[in-house]
Amino acid sequence: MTHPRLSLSGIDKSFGPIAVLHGVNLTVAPGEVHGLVGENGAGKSTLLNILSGVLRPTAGTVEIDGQPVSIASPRDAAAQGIAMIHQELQQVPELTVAQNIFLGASLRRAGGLFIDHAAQEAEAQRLLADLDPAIDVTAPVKTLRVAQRQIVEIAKARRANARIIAMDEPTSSLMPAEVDRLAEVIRGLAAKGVSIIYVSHKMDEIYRLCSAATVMRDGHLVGRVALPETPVEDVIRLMVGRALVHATHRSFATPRPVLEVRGLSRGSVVRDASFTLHAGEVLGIAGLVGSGRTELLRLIAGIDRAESGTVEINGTAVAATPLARIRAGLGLLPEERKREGIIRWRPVASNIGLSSMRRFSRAGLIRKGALEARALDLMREVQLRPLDVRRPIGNFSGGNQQKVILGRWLAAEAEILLFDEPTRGIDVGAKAEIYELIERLAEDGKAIVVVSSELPEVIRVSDRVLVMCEGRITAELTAGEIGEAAIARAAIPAA
Amino acid sequence: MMTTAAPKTDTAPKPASVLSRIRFRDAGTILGLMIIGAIFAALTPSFLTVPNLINILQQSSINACIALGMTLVIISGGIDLSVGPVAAISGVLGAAMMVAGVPVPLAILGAICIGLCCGAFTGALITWGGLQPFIVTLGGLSLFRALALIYTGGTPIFGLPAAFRAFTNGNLAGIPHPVVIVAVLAVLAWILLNKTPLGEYFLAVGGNPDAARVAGVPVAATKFAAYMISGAMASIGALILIGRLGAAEPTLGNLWELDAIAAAAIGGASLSGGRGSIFGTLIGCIILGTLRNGLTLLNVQAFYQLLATGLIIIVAMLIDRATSGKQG
Amino acid sequence: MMTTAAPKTDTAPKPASVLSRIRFRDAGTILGLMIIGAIFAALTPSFLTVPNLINILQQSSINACIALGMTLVIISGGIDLSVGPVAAISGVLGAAMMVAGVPVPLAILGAICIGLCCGAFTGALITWGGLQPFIVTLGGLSLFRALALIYTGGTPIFGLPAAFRAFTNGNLAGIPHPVVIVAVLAVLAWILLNKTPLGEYFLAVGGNPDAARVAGVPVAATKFAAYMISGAMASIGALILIGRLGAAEPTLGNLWELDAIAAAAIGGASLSGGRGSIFGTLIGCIILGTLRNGLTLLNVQAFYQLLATGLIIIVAMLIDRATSGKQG
Amino acid sequence: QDLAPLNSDSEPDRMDWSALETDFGPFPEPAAGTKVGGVSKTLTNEYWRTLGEGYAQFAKAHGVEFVYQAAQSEGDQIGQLSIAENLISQGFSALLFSPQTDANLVPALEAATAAGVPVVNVNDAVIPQVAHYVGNVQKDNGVRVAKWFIEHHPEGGKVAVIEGQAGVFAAGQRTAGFTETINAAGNFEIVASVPADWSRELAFNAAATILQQHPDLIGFYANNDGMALGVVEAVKAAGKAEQTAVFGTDGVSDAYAAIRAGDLTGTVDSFPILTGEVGMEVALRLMAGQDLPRVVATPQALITKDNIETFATTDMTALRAALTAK
Ligand SMILES: Nc1ncnc2c1ncn2[C@@H]1O[C@H](COP(=O)(O)OP(=O)(O)OP(=O)(O)O)[C@@H](O)[C@H]1O
Ligand SMILES: Nc1ncnc2c1ncn2[C@@H]1O[C@H](COP(=O)(O)OP(=O)(O)OP(=O)(O)O)[C@@H](O)[C@H]1O
Ligand SMILES: [Mg+2]
Ligand SMILES: [Mg+2]
Repeated sequence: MTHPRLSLSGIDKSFGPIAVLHGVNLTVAPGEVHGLVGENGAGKSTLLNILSGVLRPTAGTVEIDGQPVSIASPRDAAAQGIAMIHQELQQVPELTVAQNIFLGASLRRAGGLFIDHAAQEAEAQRLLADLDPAIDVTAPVKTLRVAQRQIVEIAKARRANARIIAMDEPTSSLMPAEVDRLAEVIRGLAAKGVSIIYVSHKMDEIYRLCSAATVMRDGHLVGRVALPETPVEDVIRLMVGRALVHATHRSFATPRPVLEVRGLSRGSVVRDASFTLHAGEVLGIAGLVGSGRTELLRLIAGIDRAESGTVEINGTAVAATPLARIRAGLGLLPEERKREGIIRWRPVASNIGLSSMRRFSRAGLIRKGALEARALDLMREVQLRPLDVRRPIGNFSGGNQQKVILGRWLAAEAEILLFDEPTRGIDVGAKAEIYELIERLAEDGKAIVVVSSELPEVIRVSDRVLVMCEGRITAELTAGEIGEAAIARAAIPAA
Repeated sequence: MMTTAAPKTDTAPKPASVLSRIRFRDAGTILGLMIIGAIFAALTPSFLTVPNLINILQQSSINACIALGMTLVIISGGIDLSVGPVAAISGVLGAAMMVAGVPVPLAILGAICIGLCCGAFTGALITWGGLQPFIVTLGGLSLFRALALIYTGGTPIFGLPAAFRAFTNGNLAGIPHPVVIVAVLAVLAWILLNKTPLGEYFLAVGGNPDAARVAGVPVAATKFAAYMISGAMASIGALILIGRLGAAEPTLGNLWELDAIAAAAIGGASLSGGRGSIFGTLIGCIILGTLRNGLTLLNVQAFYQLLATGLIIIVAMLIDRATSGKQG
Repeated sequence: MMTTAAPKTDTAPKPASVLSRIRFRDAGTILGLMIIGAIFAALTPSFLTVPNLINILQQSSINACIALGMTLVIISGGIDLSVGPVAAISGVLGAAMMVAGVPVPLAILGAICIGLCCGAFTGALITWGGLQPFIVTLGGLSLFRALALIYTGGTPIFGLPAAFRAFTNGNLAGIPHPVVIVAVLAVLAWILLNKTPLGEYFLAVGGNPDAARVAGVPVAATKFAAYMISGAMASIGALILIGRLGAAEPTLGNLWELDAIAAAAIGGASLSGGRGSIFGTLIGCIILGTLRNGLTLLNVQAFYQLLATGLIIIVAMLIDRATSGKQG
Repeated sequence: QDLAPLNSDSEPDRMDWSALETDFGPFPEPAAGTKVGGVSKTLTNEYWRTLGEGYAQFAKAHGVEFVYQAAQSEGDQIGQLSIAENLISQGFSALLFSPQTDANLVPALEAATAAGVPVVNVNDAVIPQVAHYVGNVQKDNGVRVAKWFIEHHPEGGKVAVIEGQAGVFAAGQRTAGFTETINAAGNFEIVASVPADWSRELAFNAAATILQQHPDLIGFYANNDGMALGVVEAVKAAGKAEQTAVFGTDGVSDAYAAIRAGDLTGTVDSFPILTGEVGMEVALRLMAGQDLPRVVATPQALITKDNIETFATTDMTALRAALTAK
């Protein structure tokens, strides 16, 4: 009688000739919060996409409460009480928050003929109340920032009254306070008997929320661990097949200024931002969601036009276009990689070479061989999985796509790197690699800005930290002053 | 057709921000219409008379009918190049039924069914066949035209029942029936798009098909519905036309697709899907109708009419873009 | 035109996986061509003769010329409906120059410059004006046609220099010059698309314009270049045509855009941008040319030719889709 | 040898169709197995289909194999050229071309000439280099309608022209003929001359607009019958059937029906079946080595209620008699 709520067994999945899941099993009890961890490309999203009907398995069975079920489409999944928060936000930009939350399951009136917009908006407001009441449920989703959009996704999953909710990195762009609120929501759901599968690269969240976790590696199930009994080192060893050594921060900052930002402003989003970045320096920018960090980076990169202010690179003012700024040695790793990072039909090598076509061409022709060789080197360094630079980037997992975009700027030999949430969606193993990489880049004399919503990350990588609040830089913390408390103090707006 | 403005402004219980955004969006199109209208009014006194304005509405009504269906297809992320030939085949077969003595209402239904079937054919190839809408409907453009030509042998069908003709040429309080019919259809389309789940599905499927699929929206059925509606609208357009002309030609509807797409685009529909407005499309149709009417009134020579048409399409888009600000 | 197959297979230092994918993709189109060819060969003995095959290539060459430019525009995420009228205006002005005694090479350059200018006009409205390509080039369709008609007063320009005509009607080892010219252009287009930064930019801008911008791709200049190239290709197509006809008519180029788009789509270009193949487009052109040729040889009546054209466009897309697997 | 560019309306080396037999003797029966190809403008227009019937009728009567092909749509210039080229490669003994434009069939004409295949340009657009042309004088079309107005409305008045596709030879010539003649009369005013692209719908709309603006209009001249029938509907809808005369061009069957019904005032019939017969006859006489003049003019007549029964006959002998009787 004690059937698990959900049982996946022997799940295989291939994309054409490429097998990505090999006989994966997963069981979740009613009311359990179950972690699903693994490196980038381990197959977590693929497994959850099978559960939610987005993909169909090549082999394997799904049972709910002991009953075999067939899930051929997202509708089937919804009918079985399965909801999912997707890693890549799945929203319709032109529709309102309320419409997005109720998309595919709208509230009706007039005998089901019409959508009851008023009721949907009221209900959406209620669903968002304990997550982020500031979100305007009648605003088109495209006007929201990433973090808010992610919260909308969470509200959407809650709306469904599901028995099983799969969350694929729901907190990747959330701030700690929001993560706390989400944790409350998850505990509340679990208490009502909802089973939750929770994918995250943030081990602290996994330990905080989950009673057990399934560990995957390269499409295989490598273990199921009880939490919090199993030490985190053991889980990581299962994930990456080796132990991670913890490194401490090293500084390579020099006094040579390379980037001078003076009085940069755009509406109320960024107000009078000024700072200087030096060669070899890693400058962290912390702040709450919506504090304007992304926008500041976009202004510096020339993607959006500043209303006032100047950007000087190596002492000369540079025109406000992405191209001019890139030529001057700047590179931006965008926050939303699917929308602003990847060209999904193009192979990895093309994606890497896109910003340095000049470097890789001679007499007007691209030297494909050189480009691919360089791409292969770079990708070996960041451990792209699978290490195939000729495959379209769209076929890689989210984390691996991030590595490719990183590679783009390495190939372009940018002197100034602007990282917007560089490890968003990147697994612990790769994260450590990226921190090392940042350090190595700094050692090479590159100047680096890291925007991150993960305070430990900011603290780990930065020589100096700027804190933003409501579009202004409210604090500058140098070596000795950097700490969670100090950052939080400057990040929270004065009442 | 102007009547459709009403629902947009008074029934929408939407918040100020969204509402003002929509109004603002359509304002650009209306401004374009007003500028064109003002120019013609200044150039020829006969332009700004009630009979002529009714004339413009009447002459825009068929394009409006087609453009309404086209707008839904475009919003859902597709395009329908086959509307003209679909109109031709349903018009021809509808006329043949009437001439053969089928009661008029039945023949009308029959014609609309044929439009639905054509839409179902292209729709099925696009949704379940997974082909690109542009190319499928381009194929349909030849295919349906050929069927209409083969069926009639190339000759028009004359002798439509007087009752049918009297209806399409009739008036309701001075407003020609075609205008009334299209106004009713526009209100229905507006309700469909803005108030019903299907309308939301159109927007979702056109705006982000992946997200729509993941949310459980029946993507295939939604697109399919858009092409069916477009087919039905094409046949209604054909019925209006054959009623007015008294003959059904297998060549009717030539280039209708371009006019309808132009109207939708002038009215703010994005050809990449997800955006579009019924009201804007109607204004777009009236702009095109006004243009043709004004140029005829001014007796502009053929070559210069062509020139003016090209220029004004572009200028209308520029005005629209300048006023609406955001990306095209 | 077949010669362009060579670079694809032997110069590409690409890895097995990508190459096989591309080959696989084009294989569907080639299969479609072979099926059509086999059917005609079985039905009429005169089809599979060397003169007739050369005839097909010759007849496909102008469409291929236009379709090459169109493919680049489509890959970069746009569409160019104005190719026919651009061809008309550059053909007419080129002819006028020749007739006025401008040396032939200079007149050819002049005509190509006019094509470039037209492309620059639509390109600028699309990139810097931020308008939708479909509607801008639809406006251009009327505009450029009107200019060609106004310039000529509607009458063709006769009396092209004999040297020019002799060149376009000449042969190289039995292959008509137009075929040779288009083959050379196809090789250039292939190199441009697959070997140069601009080609990479076309693919990037069409695949994801936002990402391309962030990556520092000159998005506007890239799109602009695509329309310029399309304009230039249209004028080359026009030059080939007027050389063959011995006259430049302001109405030339009618409906060229549809054939070119159909060829590109049959050849695997995605009308949503980011994907397309030069080789595939050439095969697409040959399929359309073969179709016309075979149906004429079989003495199929015009209406049934139209029917066959519509059907075969759809069937070619279905075959292509069945063999290439992935979404259209 | 290089021929001077042909102007079919003014070429001095011409004869009337009716003189063929008297000048060149009885028709020489062609050899068995003679194959003639016809390339039409479009089959979507009754005029061109009927012309083809004329060809076929004459060919059949004399045991000639005949193939009639057409472009898929009007305006498909390259498509028509391909068709013509494909026919040449199939080895026809003679070809009858009705080109889309003045130039689009030039390469086919050259190829045929090089292969020694006689080509006859039948009607409408005129290939300047062509050695033989059969057809009517396009300009005369408009002239005849203008003369009707001058005769029936000596007091003058407002008239309007509905033109065909901009840039098409026949449309321009017909309009010019009408405009020049009626302007010469002095007391008429052409209040509108606008294009409707051969479309019944556009003609309807244009006529409605013009009537709105000029309620005292006394007549329309449309460049073809399809457009004229659209105009008729607009005139009826405006309640001006009594006051406003409507003329078309071509003489298709629907136009005859409309004239009989009193809806259409008249049409300029250019007798497509007869034209087809004459075209085929000229081609076959050329094959027989006869040295015909460059232009063989075919008849046309303004058909109104008064003379309709004379010309409404499918019996070609009767029609020939009626036309030569004049
Ligand atoms: N459409 C596809 N075609 C081919 N391979 C694919 C496709 N989609 C995903 N893959 C491969 O499947 C594997 C698993 O990807 P998945 O997205 O499930 O990983 P993940 O565990 O969610 O990683 P991440 O933590 O980076 O999100 C990866 O190696 C990826 O390259
Ligand atoms: N498309 C938009 N339309 C309107 N306002 C926007 C838009 N994008 C961002 N904003 C506003 O800009 C401000 C700063 O947003 P930004 O994304 O730069 O912040 P952030 O600190 O990077 O937050 P996040 O963690 O969400 O990336 C926010 O207050 C937001 O309201
Ligand atoms: Mg994932
Ligand atoms: Mg951000």
